[in-house]
Amino acid sequence: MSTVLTLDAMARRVKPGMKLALPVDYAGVSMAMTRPLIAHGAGRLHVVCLPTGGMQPDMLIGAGLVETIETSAMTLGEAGGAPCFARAIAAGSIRIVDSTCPAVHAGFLAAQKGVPFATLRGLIGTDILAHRPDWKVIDNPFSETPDPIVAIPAIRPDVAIFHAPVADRDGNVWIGRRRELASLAYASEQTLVTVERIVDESLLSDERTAAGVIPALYVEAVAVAREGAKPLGLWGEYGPDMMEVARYAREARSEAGFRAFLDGADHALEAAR
Amino acid sequence: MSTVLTLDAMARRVKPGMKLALPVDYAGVSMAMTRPLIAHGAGRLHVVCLPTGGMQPDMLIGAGLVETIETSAMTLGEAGGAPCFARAIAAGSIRIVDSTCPAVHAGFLAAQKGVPFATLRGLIGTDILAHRPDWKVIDNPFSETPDPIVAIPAIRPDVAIFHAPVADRDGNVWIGRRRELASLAYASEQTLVTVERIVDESLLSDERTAAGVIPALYVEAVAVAREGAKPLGLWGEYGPDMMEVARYAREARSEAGFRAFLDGADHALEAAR
Amino acid sequence: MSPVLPRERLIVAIANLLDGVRHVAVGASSPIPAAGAMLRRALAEAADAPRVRISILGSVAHNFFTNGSAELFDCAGQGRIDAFFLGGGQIDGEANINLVGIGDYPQTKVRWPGSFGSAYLYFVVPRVILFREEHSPRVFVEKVDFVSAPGTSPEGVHRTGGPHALLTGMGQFSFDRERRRFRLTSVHPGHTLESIKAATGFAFDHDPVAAMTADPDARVLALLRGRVLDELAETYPEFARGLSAELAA
Amino acid sequence: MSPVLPRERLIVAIANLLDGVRHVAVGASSPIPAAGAMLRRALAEAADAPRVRISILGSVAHNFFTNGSAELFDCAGQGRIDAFFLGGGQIDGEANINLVGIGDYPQTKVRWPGSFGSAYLYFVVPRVILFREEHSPRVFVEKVDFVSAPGTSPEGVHRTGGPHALLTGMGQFSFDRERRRFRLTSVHPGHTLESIKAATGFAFDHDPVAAMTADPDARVLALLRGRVLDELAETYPEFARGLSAELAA
Repeated sequence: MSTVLTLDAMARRVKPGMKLALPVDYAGVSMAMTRPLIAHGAGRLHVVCLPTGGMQPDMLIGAGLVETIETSAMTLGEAGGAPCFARAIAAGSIRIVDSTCPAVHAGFLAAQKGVPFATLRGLIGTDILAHRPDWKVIDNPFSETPDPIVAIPAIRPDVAIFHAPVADRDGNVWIGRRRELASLAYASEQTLVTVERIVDESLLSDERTAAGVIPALYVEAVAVAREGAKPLGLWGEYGPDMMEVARYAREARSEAGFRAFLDGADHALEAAR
Repeated sequence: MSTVLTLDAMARRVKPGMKLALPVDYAGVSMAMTRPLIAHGAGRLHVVCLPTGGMQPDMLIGAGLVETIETSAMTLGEAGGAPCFARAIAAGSIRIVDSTCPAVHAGFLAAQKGVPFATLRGLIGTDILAHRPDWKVIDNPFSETPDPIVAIPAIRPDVAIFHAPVADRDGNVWIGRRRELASLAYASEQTLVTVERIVDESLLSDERTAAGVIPALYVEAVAVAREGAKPLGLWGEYGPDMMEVARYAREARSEAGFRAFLDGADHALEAAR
Repeated sequence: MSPVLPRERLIVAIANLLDGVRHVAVGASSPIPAAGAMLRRALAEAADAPRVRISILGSVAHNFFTNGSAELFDCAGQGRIDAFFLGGGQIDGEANINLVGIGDYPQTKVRWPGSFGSAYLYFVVPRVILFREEHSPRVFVEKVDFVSAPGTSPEGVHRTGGPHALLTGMGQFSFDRERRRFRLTSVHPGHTLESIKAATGFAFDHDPVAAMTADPDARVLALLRGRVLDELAETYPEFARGLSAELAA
Repeated sequence: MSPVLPRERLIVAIANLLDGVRHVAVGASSPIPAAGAMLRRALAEAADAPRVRISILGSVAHNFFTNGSAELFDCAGQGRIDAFFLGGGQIDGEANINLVGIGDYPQTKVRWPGSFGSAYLYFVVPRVILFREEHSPRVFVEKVDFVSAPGTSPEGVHRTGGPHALLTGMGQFSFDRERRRFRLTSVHPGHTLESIKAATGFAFDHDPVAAMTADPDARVLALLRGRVLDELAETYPEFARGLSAELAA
């Protein structure tokens, strides 16, 4: 049985210095948690994006909460580059740990499987590998000739946060075919999920929905947040509001603009209450 | 677009000496393919069970088609031990490659990921490991102290065969939460699937069903076989006929009894036509 | 109230061994361990303790997994399973278990199904309860013919789990991982230290006078015969019917 | 029929480069590669050749994956993806690509999004088509500032994939993996060997007189402007509208 929390209470589960895992923009980002996380203010975060990051980690960077960002890309998609991220890189105020998508997946998979590392082809000869002292090149023990292969250590986040369409009263969460959300949950110590709605009937009682469910076993807490992924989209529910993302991309280009955008978000929030 | 075949045509895809992957009894065994496989007679098979084997591999052993059986167990569940398997072990007429469930999963996962091996905790000090020269104990490169861990090479079957409730005209197959069937398909060169029925609407068009679908990309051919898992069960469709499994367990205890059971199966088949 | 049945005693013993677990997994066709887990869950609820989660392999009502048969092992590797049950065709004095067969491998005289997940779960589940009702010298041997899973591991081998206790139809043992020996902790009514020694192929530690297995108190027995028996009937109808009939007799 | 548009030429060039593939994956926001793949599929159907499967990342209609964003990479690792497209903020003469930034890493002067899956896919997809419309010395450099993915690998490094061709707004190149050099294979109308040389920061091989990119034949153009444009409109409505408007102009 997972706990049902308010967004603010959920944000308080995040402590300074934690490793925080977030999903890619199209998979179900809990944008509703962004503002509460910033208000709560737990900093020095190590944010790891599965496998790329967008608006939410960019805003956390803009708010100064992120010490390290581990990702295979930071982008606002068609709206362009991630402005706070770019500013932080230029200023040298953030540690960037560049990866490649399947390496992030491999790290989460190793955690899921309870093994210290997973291996991945590719990577050899890249500057990504050159800047990853935490990765090791080992020799494939099954090859008769030397065969170097990269070993990626398990990624075990303290907390994962994402948004999904629906949960039930037991805390089971329906993620459909967005299996990366299951990876987040399997690998993370705590998984916090916002949902559009909570239903009374168990999502495991019908084999059709059960196929797309993360069991409550992996879900620490659930909070309801209608349209909780907006302005990003939620598959099967609503598309992204690209105008709003573009407005963010534009306004957040400067520190002051970012602050003004945040204040605007505050006002919008107030207005909605 | 996968091809729709008859059971006999599907059986002919299996060639002597192939590595054939089969699922555990409760996950969706294509029992309908057992008789056609025996009639086709491709032998010297290396059968690998994900992760344990039951009635179908036992019958293939009884029919003399299996050279090697790689599995973490052979059992008829409540009906007892697998009789043809036990007889073949006692006679030394089969090569048994004993494994443990998560090691079989690890081998399939390595193939899915396109890596030469996956690692697994446990196993050290077991006689399973002692009899697996194809496994290697390597040192965890991320540990500061010696930390042995077993490396399991990828399992890449030539062909996988299983039974599922439904396929669509494109060859997408619904497996629900029986994700081991997806592992079979990802890892195998060819995947042959029997189904209860073929539907007209794409299983990918509704996100609810899509969550439990193996895409046609991995499915070589589909054949319709009503009640194709019987006497084993098919989740959400019908339970196992334990009386019939028990009858098999009893009759197949001798070579002659097994042959008589097969003949009976022939007659039942004739009668049904 | 009718007297305590031997199988009820085993169920209560298991519930006691599971005190404090958050998530216990039970293999297929294991009604007594499942009943013990259900009783533990009922006791936890009655005491307002944290909820006990039970995963019964092969059950529909108790299947919380959605990622195929690999998920149990993943879950154990993540440290999300606190207790599991293992049996064995042979179990020896160092808690090694054999699920493969008797005689020279691979052409064993007797062949059992195989090791299933034991060669992994025994290493990573903190509280593995060895459970075998039959207590005889053919089961409890000096040395197993084949090690499906070892009772202990040398230093340096990753091992977060292992044997917590051995429960049989005759008594209950604890296991000392350092000394690699079982210790008899209680003898079930109807048995004696001597009869247990005679039925056990390995040496074990024990007090000069072995304690008797205590009777469960009335509250526990009532829970078991009420709610737990009802819950059990959903997953193991035949076993539940048998137990009810025995109680009525 | 209206004259061939530059972007149509690129689409046709891509369709030609995809001849014989069974499964091509296309990144998000890549309308020209997607159109090329769709044209290849239409051509294969017209020729009764084996079906061409197209996976467009981020598309709903062209998403055949059901295992999350890892599935593309798994699929590539299984050898089930024959062709993929990569671009690059910088591409150098040895086909190294840079998707990370300009200047000293990590505090680069210019920072691009990052390497995405390139550091893997470039190694395992047999036919990687480098596609970058902008053909300028700031893109095509002597040596990239950061290697997101290398054009070639030393012997002994597992590599089943790599650069198959480089297509730009000015021309098309093949790549010789042994010699680690591009060779100009054709110049698009409106450009010359000299203008390409001036716009390219690295040396490349070429014939004394460079061939011009041939015009697509009428049948191909009709397929592109008919069926392919319709299909494209589902996934890239804006791009399709733009192309239609240009054709109508």
